[in-house]
Amino acid sequence: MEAENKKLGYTDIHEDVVRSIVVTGPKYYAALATSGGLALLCFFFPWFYQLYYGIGAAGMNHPGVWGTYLASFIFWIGLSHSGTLLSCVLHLTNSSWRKAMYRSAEAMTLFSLVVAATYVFVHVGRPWFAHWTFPYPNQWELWPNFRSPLLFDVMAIATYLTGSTIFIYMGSIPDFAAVRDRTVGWRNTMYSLLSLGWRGTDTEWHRLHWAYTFLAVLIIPLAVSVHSIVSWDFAMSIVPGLHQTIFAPYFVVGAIYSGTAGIVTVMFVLRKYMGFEQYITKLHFDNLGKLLLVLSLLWTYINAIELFTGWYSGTSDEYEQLSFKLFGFYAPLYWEMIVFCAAAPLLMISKRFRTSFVPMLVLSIAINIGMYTERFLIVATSLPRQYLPDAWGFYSPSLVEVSIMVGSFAVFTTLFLVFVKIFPSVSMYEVKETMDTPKLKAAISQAGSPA
Amino acid sequence: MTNCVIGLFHDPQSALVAAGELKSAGFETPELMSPVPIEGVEEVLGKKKSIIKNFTFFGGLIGGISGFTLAAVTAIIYPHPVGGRPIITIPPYLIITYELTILFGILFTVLGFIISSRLPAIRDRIYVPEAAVDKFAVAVTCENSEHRSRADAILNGAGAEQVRDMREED
Amino acid sequence: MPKIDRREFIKLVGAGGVGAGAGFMLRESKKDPTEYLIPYVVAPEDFSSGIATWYNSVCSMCSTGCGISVRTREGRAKKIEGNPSHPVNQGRLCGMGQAGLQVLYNPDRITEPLVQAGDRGSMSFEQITWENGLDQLAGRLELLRAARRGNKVSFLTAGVNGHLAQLIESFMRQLGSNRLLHYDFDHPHTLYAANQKFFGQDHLPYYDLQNTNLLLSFGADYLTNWISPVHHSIGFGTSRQRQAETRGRFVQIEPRMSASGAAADEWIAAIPGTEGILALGMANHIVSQGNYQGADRADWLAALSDYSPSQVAEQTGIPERTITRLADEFTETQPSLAIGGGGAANHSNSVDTLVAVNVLNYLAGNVGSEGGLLFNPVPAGTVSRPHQASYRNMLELTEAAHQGEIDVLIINGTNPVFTLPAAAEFREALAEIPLVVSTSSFFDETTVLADLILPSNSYLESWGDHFPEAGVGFPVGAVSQPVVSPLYNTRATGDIILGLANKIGMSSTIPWTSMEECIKAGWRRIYERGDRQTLAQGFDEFWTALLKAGVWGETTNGSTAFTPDQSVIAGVSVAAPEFSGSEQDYPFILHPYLSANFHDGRGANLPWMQERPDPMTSVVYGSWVEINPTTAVELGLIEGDLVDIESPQGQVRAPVFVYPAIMPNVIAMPIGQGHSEYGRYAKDRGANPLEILSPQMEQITGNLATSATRVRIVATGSHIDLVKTSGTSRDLGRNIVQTTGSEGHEVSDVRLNSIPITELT
Amino acid sequence: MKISIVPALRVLKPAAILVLVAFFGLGVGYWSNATFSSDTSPEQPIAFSHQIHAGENEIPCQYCHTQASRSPSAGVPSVSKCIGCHNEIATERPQIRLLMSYWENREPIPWIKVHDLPDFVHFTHKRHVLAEIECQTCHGAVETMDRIRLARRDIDGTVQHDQTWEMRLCLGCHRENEVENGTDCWTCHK
Amino acid sequence: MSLFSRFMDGWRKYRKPGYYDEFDYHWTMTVDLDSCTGCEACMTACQAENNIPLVGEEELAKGREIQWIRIERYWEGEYPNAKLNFLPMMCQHCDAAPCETVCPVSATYHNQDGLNTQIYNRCVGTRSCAVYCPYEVRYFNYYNHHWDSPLDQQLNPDVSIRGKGVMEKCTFCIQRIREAKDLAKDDGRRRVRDGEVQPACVQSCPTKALIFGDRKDTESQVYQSMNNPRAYKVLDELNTDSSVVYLKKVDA
Repeated sequence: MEAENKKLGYTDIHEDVVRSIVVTGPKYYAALATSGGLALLCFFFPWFYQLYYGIGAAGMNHPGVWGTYLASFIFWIGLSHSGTLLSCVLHLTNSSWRKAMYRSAEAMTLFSLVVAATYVFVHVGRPWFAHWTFPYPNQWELWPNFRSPLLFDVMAIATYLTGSTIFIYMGSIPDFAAVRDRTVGWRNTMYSLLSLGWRGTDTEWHRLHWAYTFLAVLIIPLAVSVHSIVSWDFAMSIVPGLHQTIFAPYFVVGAIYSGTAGIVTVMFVLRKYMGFEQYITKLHFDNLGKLLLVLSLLWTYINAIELFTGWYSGTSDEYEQLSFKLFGFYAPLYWEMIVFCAAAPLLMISKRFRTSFVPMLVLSIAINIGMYTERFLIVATSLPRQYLPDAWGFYSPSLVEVSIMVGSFAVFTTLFLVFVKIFPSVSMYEVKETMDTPKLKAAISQAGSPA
Repeated sequence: MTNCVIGLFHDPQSALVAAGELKSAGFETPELMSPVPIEGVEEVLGKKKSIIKNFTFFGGLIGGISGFTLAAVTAIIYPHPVGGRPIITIPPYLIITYELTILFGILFTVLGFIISSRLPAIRDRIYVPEAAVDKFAVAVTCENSEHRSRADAILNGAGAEQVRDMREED
Repeated sequence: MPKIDRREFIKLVGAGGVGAGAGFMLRESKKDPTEYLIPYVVAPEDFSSGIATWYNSVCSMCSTGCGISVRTREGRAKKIEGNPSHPVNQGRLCGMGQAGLQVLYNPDRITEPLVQAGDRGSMSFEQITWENGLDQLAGRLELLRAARRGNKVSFLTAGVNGHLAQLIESFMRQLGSNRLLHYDFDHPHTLYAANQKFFGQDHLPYYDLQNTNLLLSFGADYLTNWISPVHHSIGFGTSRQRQAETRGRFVQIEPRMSASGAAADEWIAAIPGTEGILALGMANHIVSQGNYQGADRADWLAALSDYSPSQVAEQTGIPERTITRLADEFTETQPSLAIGGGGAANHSNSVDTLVAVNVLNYLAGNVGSEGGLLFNPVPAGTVSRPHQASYRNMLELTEAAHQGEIDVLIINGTNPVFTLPAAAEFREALAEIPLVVSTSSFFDETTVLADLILPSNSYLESWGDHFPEAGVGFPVGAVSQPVVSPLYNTRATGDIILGLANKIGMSSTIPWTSMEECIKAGWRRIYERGDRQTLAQGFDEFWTALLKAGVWGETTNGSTAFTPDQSVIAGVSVAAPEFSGSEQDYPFILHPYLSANFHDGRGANLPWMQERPDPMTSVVYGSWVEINPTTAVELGLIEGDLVDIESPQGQVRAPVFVYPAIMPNVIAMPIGQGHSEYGRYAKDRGANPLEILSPQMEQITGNLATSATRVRIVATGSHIDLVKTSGTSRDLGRNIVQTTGSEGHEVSDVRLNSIPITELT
Repeated sequence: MKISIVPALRVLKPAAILVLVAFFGLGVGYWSNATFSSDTSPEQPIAFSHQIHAGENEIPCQYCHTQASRSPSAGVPSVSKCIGCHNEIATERPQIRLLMSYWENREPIPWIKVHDLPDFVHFTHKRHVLAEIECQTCHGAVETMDRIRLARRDIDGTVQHDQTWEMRLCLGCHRENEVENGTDCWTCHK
Repeated sequence: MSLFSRFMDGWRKYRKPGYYDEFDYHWTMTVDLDSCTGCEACMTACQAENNIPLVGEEELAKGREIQWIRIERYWEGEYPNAKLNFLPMMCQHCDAAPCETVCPVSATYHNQDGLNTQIYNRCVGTRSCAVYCPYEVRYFNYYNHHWDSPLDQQLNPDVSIRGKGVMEKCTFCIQRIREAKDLAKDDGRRRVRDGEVQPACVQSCPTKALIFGDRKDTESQVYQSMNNPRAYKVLDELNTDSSVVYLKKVDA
C-alpha cells in the first residue's frame, strides 16, 4: 500500500474521514430514502400484517414448522461473524492491513446482528411474549428453561451484541475525539460525548490498547461459541439431516465464510462511493481473497463429509432426506449452492482475480447467495421429511416471507448508511500508524541535529 | 495544574526526546498527547501498569459463578422436570456459564478502562487540538517563570515547532 | 434549572401531557371487557352450572340405532358417547355418530317454517308461522281425505323406526293412502329377499362376529356401514383379542379393498358380481369333499353340479386352489360365518349371490349356532320393514307422479334427488306434483324443490324410540329423549304429524297431543306385554328407569334349527352378472361405495366429517376416483389428474387417486360428495357417482344394481393437488408398523363384557 | 485550551429534562387511570349489598351461592332464589321492587362480573370450599362491602382492594399448604 | 414455603435422574394394531372433546391440519397382495421427551403424572418442540380459528381455546384425568381406580384397540397389555422412552 500512501499525510486522512462524515451529497439522501422506504415497505408492513394475522401469513405448515425466517436468522448471524471476529484475530496478530477496513467490518457485524435479533421476533408465534425467554424476576415465579438450546441462543446473541457494540465503540473513541474538534453544533455535542473527552495522552493510549486487547481475547471464543450454539438449535434435535455432530464447525466455518464475503462487498462499496480508494486497496482484496479461498475449501470439505456420513449411515431416514436434498424439488437450489460456494471460489487461486475489484464483488455476492441457499435448504429439506413418512409434507415460502427476507437487506443497508455518517468508517489513528511520513522527517531532523 | 508549558512537535521521536530531557531535568513527568500511540513511551517515561486485566479476570469469574447459580437456582425453586434429566443438568448449564463469563468479562473490562483511564473527563483538562490531527504535544507543568523558561529552552532545543504556555484563564 | 421562560414551560407541559396521555391509554389498553353473570330466572332442578349432565338417547345418524349418552353443560350438548348399557354399541360409537352434535349445531339449519314464494328451486322462501304452515298442508289433506282420494297423498320418509313409524302408518291409513314409502339408499333389500328365499324369514338374522373364528365376507364392509358397523367392530375387536389358537380370522372378498378388507387377514379380489358363483364353487367343493354329511347331500350335489371349482375359477378370476383352500378352511374352522353385502349385494344377481352365501353357512353348519348366524326374534317394537321402498318402488312413485296421481308429497329426512341416479328422473317427477312438503331441517337437494318446509327438530331435540332391526339375538328397544331444548322454532316430526292429525280430526285413532305421550303409550304396551318380574314395579318406575338407562331388552333365546326344503336347494344358482354398457366402449366397471365419512351423503354437511381424512386414502374435502396403479400407468395418469368418468347415462369429473388394492378393470368412487345444495360445508364439493349409474335393477327385489355400470375414463389433461393429510403412505423399510406371526400372539387381557342390560339403573 | 464533556452535557440538559418530565407524566397517567378510571366496583343492576346479607344478617355464603361446594363455579343465585325470601322481607324497598319487576317480567338480572379470571385459568370452587378455605381468602372481606368490589387477600394476609388476582397468590397458598400437584401448571391451565 | 426450603426440597427430589419413579401416576396407553381398523372414531371423539378447531380446505391444502390423534397409513406390497396397515399416532408422552428440553420457557415439561404437558398460555410459539418431536404430533395454531355460530356452542368448557401462535397437542384428556382425581378425592380415595378415567379416543374406540391406565398399578389392564409379548414402541431406537405402547399387528 506504500504505493498509494506515499504522498498521503496525517492531515489528508483526517480531512477525508471528516469529509466523509460531514459532507453529504444528495446521492446519499437518495440512497437513504430508498433503502429506508424499502425497509418499511418490504420488512415492517408485512411483519405487522403477520403480527395481526398470525404466523399463518408465512408458508409454514405441519411438518415444516420452521421456514425462511430461521434460515434468514442464521444467515444474518453468519454474516455477523466476519467483522468482529476477523478484526479481533487480526488485531491480536497485529497485521497492519486490517486497519483500513476493520471499522466497517465491525459495523457489519453489529448491524447484521441487529437484523438477526429482529428475526427472532419475526419468527416466534407470540412476539409480544418473547421477553419470557429472558431471566427476570416475575410474579409467576417462572424462569426460562436454561436447558434449551434456544436459550443458549438468547444468551449468546445478547452477549455477542453487547460485546461487538462495545468493541466497535472503544476502537473509535480516539477518532470521535479527532472528529469532535472539526465539527460544530449537534455533531460536536454528540462527538464530545461519544469521545468521553479523549485527549490522546500516552496514558489513555496505553489503557485503550490493553482494554482493546482483552476485549479481542474475549470476543474470539464468544464469536465461535455463538454460531456453534446457533447450529445446536438444529443439531440438538433428532431430525435426520439436522442431527449432525459436524454442524457446529460447519456453521462456524460457513459463518466466517459468508461474513468474509460480506466484507468484500462492503469494502467495494465503501471504496467506490465513500472515496476511500487510497485506504482500501488491492492488498485488502488480495488478502481477503486468500482467506475466502481457504474458507471455501474448508466449507466444501465439511459439506462433503456431511453427505458421506449421511450416505454411509445407510438408514432410510438419512437416505430419503439426502436424496430429497440432492435430487428432490429443491435440487436446483442445492446445485446452485455448490456452484457458488464450492466451485466458483476456486477462481481466487489466481492473484489477478483476487486483485481485480469487480469480479471479487460479483463473487462475494454469489457466495452469500449460495450461503443463504444453504441455510434455506437445511430448514426446507430436512424438517418436512422426518421419521414417519405418512407425516411427510412440503414447505415453500410465502410472499410475506420472501418480502420480509428482501426487506431485511434494506434494513441492514439503512442502518449501515446511518452508520457511515456517525462513525468514522475508516479508523483514522490506526491508518495513521501505518503511515511513515513523520518518521521519515524525524530521521532527517535527527540527522541534521548537532547533538 | 497551576499552569504549564506545551511544546508541539512534528514527529514522535523528537517529542519523546523532549519528554525524556524534561524528565531528566527534574520536571514532574510530562504528558504526551498524540494522534497515534507512540512506540517507546515507556522506555522514556517509565513503565505503566494497567489494572484492567484484573477487572477482566474477576469479571469473568463473577460472571461464571453467577451464570451457573442463576441456572441452577431458578431451575430448582420452580422445578420443571424435563426430558428425564436431573433438574441441575451440568452440560447445558456450562454453556450458560460460559456465555455469562464472557459477558461479565467484557463489561468489567470496560469498567476497568473507564476507571483507569480517568475517562470521561468531567473536570477541564489541558488539550491541544492539533495533537488529534498530526502534531505531537508535550505538556509539562511549571510552578514559576524560571521553570517555564527552562522548559521552553528544552522544548525548543528538541525542535518544537511551537511552544505555548497555558494559564488558568484560557 | 434557574428560571423557566414561557416557551420552556409550554414545552415541559406538553411533554408531561403527552406522557400522561400515553400512560393512561397504556393502562386502558390492558383492561378486559366487562363480563356479565346471567343467572336463571328459575333454575331447572337437574341443572347446575359447571357440572355435566348425561342424557341417554338413540343415535339417528344411520339406520342402525346405537344407544348414545350425551354430555350437556349449562343446557348445551357438548359430547356424544356410546351408551354403555346398550347391547348394540356397548358404549362405543362411530365417528359419524359423534358428529351428530354438528347436526344439532349446524349453522345451515332451517330455523323457521318456510313457504316457497317464487317458483320451485328459486330459493325464495318466506317465513310463516307453524299454524299457517300446518293449516296449508292440513287443508289440502283434508280435502283429499273428504273426497276419498287420500291415495293421492304420498309420504316419503327415511327409514324411521319405532313408534314414529307406527304413527306415520296409522296417519296414512287414516288418510286412506297406501303410498307410504320408507326410502333409504343403503337399505339391504337383497339381503332380506335372500333370507326370505332361503330361510323363509323376512328379517335379518344376528351375525355373531364376536364368537366366530373365521369370517368370510363377500363384499360386506361390515366395519364401516354394513347393517350394524359399531357392533361388528366390537365383535371384530373381541375376536382379534382372543387367545392365539382361536384368534378370529377374517377373509374379505371384494374388487376394491374396503376398510374391512384392510382389517382382514386375507383380501381376495373377485370379478364384481361373481361373488355368488364363488360361494357356490366353495359349496360345491365342501359337498363333493364330503365335508357336508347332511341327509340332503345328494340334492346339494345335484344343485351345485355345474359350480365345480375349476369352472368357478374361470368365471371369478380366482385361482382354483384358493377356492378349495377357503372352502376347506371354512368347514374346518368352527364356528365360521359367511356374510354378503356391499357390491355383492347391489348387483343384478344379488339375491342369488346372498342365497349362495347362506348356502355356505348352512353347509358349514353355522346356522343357528353361536359364532355363526342366529335368528333374531321378532323385534319388540315396530320396524319400518314393510314399507321399505326399493328403486323399483321409487320408479313407480315417479311414474305415478307423471300420471298426475300424486297431489301431495310429504318428504321426511330423506334426500332422493341426491341418492337416486339421474336416470330415475325424480327431480322431474317432483315438478309434476302440485304440493311438495319437506320436513327436513336442511336445504338439501330435495328440500329446495319443496313448496312448504316444516322444519323438524334434530334427533337430539326430539322424542322417539328405536328397535335395532339387525338386533343382537334378543329383543332390544331404546328411547331417545330430547337432551337440549330446541334451538330454533322447529318441531319434532312426530309432533308435526300429530299436529296435522288434530287439524284433520283423527283424534279418535290418534289421540296423543305430543310425541312424548305417543311414545309413552307405546312403551306402556311393551311393558304390559313383557314379563313383569324382571322389570320394575309399575310402569312409571319402569319408564323412569328406562329413560335413565336409555335402553331396554329381554333375554329370550330365539335361535332355531333349520333345514331347507327340496325346492329351495334345487333353486340355488347364480347367474352371471349383467352390466350396462358394452365392454369395448366402457372398459371399466364402476364400483361406487358408501363413504366412511358421509355414508350415503347425509354426513356431507358436517364439518368434522368433511375434515376427517378418508380412512383409506386420507383425502379431505373432496371426492376422487380410485384406479389400480398398473391401469394408471397404462392411461398415463397420476394422482390428482382430473378425469371424466363417462357412463351411458352421463359423466362426472373427479381427480385420480392411485389405489394399490383395486382390480385393474375396476374403478371405485366414494358416494356422499357432489352436493349441489345442503349447506356451506357440502355445497359444490366433489362429484356424485350415483348420477351416472345405469337404472339397472335386481329382478326380484327391484333393488338398484349400483355396481353394474360400465364406464370409461377420459383424461381432461388438467391437474389439481388432491387435499390429503397423508404424506407418503409407504414405510420405507423403517418398520414402523411391526407385525408378528400368529404364534407370538397372546391375550391382551381385554374382555368384552357389556353391562347386563335388564338391570335398569 | 481545555476540554471536558461538561459543556456537551449542558447542551443536552433541556432535552433530558423534557424526557424525564414525559416519563414522569407516563407514570402519572398510568396511576391516574388505575385509580380514577378503572371501575373495580361497578354499579350493579340492583344495588345488592353483601354487607346487609352476609354481614348484618350473617347469611352464610353458600345459602345463595349453592354450588360452591359441588361445582367448579360458585353459581349466581337465580331470581327465584331472591324472591324466595323477598316476597315477604322488605318488600316495600325500591330495590326490592326493582327485583320484583325482574321477577314479574321473568327476566334474568344481568349482574356485572367483578372477580374475573382469564379464560385459560380453570379454577374450581369445589375443591377449595371442601378444603375449608374461607371465601374471604380470595374475595376479600365481602361481608363488609356494601357494593361488591374487586379485592384479594395478599400472601402476607393484608386485604388489597382494586387488585386483580395474580398467579403468585395461588402459588403462594398452594406452596404453603403443600397442595398435591399444587405447582403443576396443568392443575389450573388446561 | 420459604425460598430456601423450596430450594432444598427441589434439590432433594430432583438431583439425580430417575425421579420419575417417585411420581404418583404414570399414565400409559396401549394401541393394539391388530384390532385397529382405522375407522377414525377416535379422531372425531378427540375433536369433540378437545375443541380442536376446524381448519378449512385451503389451510389443509397448505398442510396445516390439527389432529391430536391421527391415523397413519402404510401400504405394503402391490396388487393383488397389497395390504394396508393403520397406525394411530398421538402424543407419546415420552419420559425422555426431546420437545421438553428445547422449550425455552418450560411451556412443555413432564408433570407429576408422567404426562408431557403443554401450557398454552405460557407458549411463546418458537415451534421448536414441533421440530424436535420425532412423532410430529405437535400442531401449531397459525392463526385464530373460529367456529361458525352456533357450532361454538358445542365447545367443551373444560378445555381452553388456543389462540394464534400457540402450540397444541394431545394431553391424554387432562381435563378428564383431573375430574377423575376430583371424584376420587370426594370418595376419600388417594388414587384413581383403573378404568375410571378414559381419554375420549379410548372411550370411543369401537374395537377396544386403545387401552389407557396407570402403569404403576400392576393390576391395571394397561399394565397387562403393555407386558404383552407383542408390545413394541414406535421409533424406539430414538430412546424417547414413550408412554404409548403399540401391540404388533398379527399377520396370520
